[in-house]
Amino acid sequence: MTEEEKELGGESSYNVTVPTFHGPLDLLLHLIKKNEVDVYDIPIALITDQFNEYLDAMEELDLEIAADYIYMAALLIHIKSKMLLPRDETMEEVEDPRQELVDRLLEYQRFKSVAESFAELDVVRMGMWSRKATSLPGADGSEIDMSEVSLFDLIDAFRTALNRYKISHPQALELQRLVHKVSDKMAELYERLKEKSPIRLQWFLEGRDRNELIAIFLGMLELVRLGGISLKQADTFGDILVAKTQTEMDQSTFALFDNA
Amino acid sequence: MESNELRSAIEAILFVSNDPVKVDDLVAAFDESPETITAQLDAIKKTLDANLGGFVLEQAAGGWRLATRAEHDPILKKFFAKKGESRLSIAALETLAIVAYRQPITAPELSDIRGVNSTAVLRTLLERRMIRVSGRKEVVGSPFLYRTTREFLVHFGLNDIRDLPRLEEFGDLIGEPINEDVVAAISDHVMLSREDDEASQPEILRSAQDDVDDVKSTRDQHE
Amino acid sequence: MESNELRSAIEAILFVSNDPVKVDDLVAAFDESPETITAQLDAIKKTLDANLGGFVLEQAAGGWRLATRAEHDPILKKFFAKKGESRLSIAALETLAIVAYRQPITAPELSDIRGVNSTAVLRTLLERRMIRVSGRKEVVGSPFLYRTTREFLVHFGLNDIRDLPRLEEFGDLIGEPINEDVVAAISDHVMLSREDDEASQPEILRSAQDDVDDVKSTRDQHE
Repeated sequence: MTEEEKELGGESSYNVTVPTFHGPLDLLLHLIKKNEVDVYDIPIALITDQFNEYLDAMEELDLEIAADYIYMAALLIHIKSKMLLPRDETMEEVEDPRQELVDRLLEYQRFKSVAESFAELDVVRMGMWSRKATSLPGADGSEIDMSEVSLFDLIDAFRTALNRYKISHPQALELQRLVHKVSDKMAELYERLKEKSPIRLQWFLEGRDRNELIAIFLGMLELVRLGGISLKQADTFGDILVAKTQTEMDQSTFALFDNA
Repeated sequence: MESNELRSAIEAILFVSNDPVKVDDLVAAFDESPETITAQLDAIKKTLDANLGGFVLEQAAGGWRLATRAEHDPILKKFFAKKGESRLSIAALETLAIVAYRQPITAPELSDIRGVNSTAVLRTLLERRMIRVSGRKEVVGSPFLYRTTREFLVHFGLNDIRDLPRLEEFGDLIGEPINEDVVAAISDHVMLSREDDEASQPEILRSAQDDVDDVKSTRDQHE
Repeated sequence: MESNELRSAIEAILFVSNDPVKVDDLVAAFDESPETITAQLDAIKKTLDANLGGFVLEQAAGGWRLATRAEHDPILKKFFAKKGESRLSIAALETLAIVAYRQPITAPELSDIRGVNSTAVLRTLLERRMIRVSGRKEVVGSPFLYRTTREFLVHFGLNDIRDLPRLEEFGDLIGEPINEDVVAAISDHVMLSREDDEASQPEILRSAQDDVDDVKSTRDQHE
């Protein structure tokens, strides 16, 4: 699915009757507009109810409700409850609990307007063709203007190189995999921690070759995921400490991770 | 250099160049004043506009470039049997609008403004070369910072990112339609042909209407 | 189709196309007779010839194409040679990417990963000051070791080489996670950059110093 289809919950399928909003703010704007209420004085109870009705409708249709909507629903209920609290009349200028949401809505509304004008331009400008890229006089093959080369291009190039290497070196990959088994490294680290815990990661890694380090690294991640060990780093560039947790590991399961 | 010669040499450069050609670069290549160069560019533009020929000269991304007119899009698509790139989605346009005004901006900041996770949309925009990674922000997690590209300026016919109308000029009150002047200001250098006007306008209106209808039908179902 | 319209549509096609445009293809696209199409092409050619503008319409390889005139070759070479200094080939970019992620690296190691001899590309990158020599590897032949420069970091908006996108971040940016096996096979400290922090810190400081030295020695040579 494309990014848009995902966001719209699969708009390309037929007979879709659920309106497609581009997020909870979009839905809120719609409800405000539909009810013809003042954005600076949102009837929060009404809007909250309608917002939840929409989520219910989605649920009935078995559509996945994005976490962003649920978060907004919670926020609305929070604001609603704050509105119900008795106001302290002695204090002047009490901040309206809705203020932050209103600001966000207005900001989002502006960007939506910009997007609409972009949409019009997009249609028209897409129809204006430039000449197909030619190799320029004095250049060999396709070139990229350095000022436009970004990290995206750099890692894309790196990926291309890796993929080509993969295709031309199938055996090398096979060998690498055999030399250092993740399971062995998991077992080794775990045994070490049984003797002494915590240990400095740097100390455990010392003297290993690069490929072994990678196997250790992967094994370590698995152990963390399984809850058998924990990693701690006190400050940003400080030592990383590896410790055994209370959870006892069944070492016979380590072999499962070799073909991951 | 003699005026006619200068003019045809500039035309040759414009014709060959893949990117918008900067006045400064022409000034350096010909050793002429910026005024002389700009006058020639203006003259070329006027002639092309008057001829209603196959292409026009326009200013974009701080330079000048030749491009076909929008009305020839259908025949070009037919001839080159190309579907053309798909239009940017609403989500992508929203995201692009935010990056354009708030750059450099991180994905979390962006998702916060939109109220939805925007990672996938950012990737689409990166692929379309509308935005680029310009570094990392020095906060916890060092998220990437995004900026719009030159390609973005060219695509939307902007000469400079500062040419964007001030954000405050966009409809403040909810429900109020976008200020027509602002739209006009942005689309100023866009050559809208009659046919295009008629073709694209209703589409936008229609899709807005669809949305409203969609909502109605859901609410009907629900109630 | 009206004659003027037909003519400008043909111009648009000629403008966009890199390859010679065949009369037959135009006949098919416009549903006009070969005579009509040829007459239009002749008319376009005559006008361009009379104008002595930046380009002409010529017959080549069984079709028609717009091309610059030979007399403009020198100025085009001059203009784009200058621009060429700021351009990178795809091969150079790929090499730069490998150096960035696998530094320090030797030319033989690099050629091995890329599957092609990379000496020439390395030279280009040295000239562009994107990479530098940081010493020799203690193996047979003592080949030079290459590293990225501070200019490289500045260009990509990075403060430190460790700010390069990590492998797990590739998915967010290019939508395709990297196969770990491959990385295991070729990679040094990409995955280990975190743990390498301590080790690489002084190294990076040292490399900054090298950079300064490099600049000095280059300036000396120039003067």
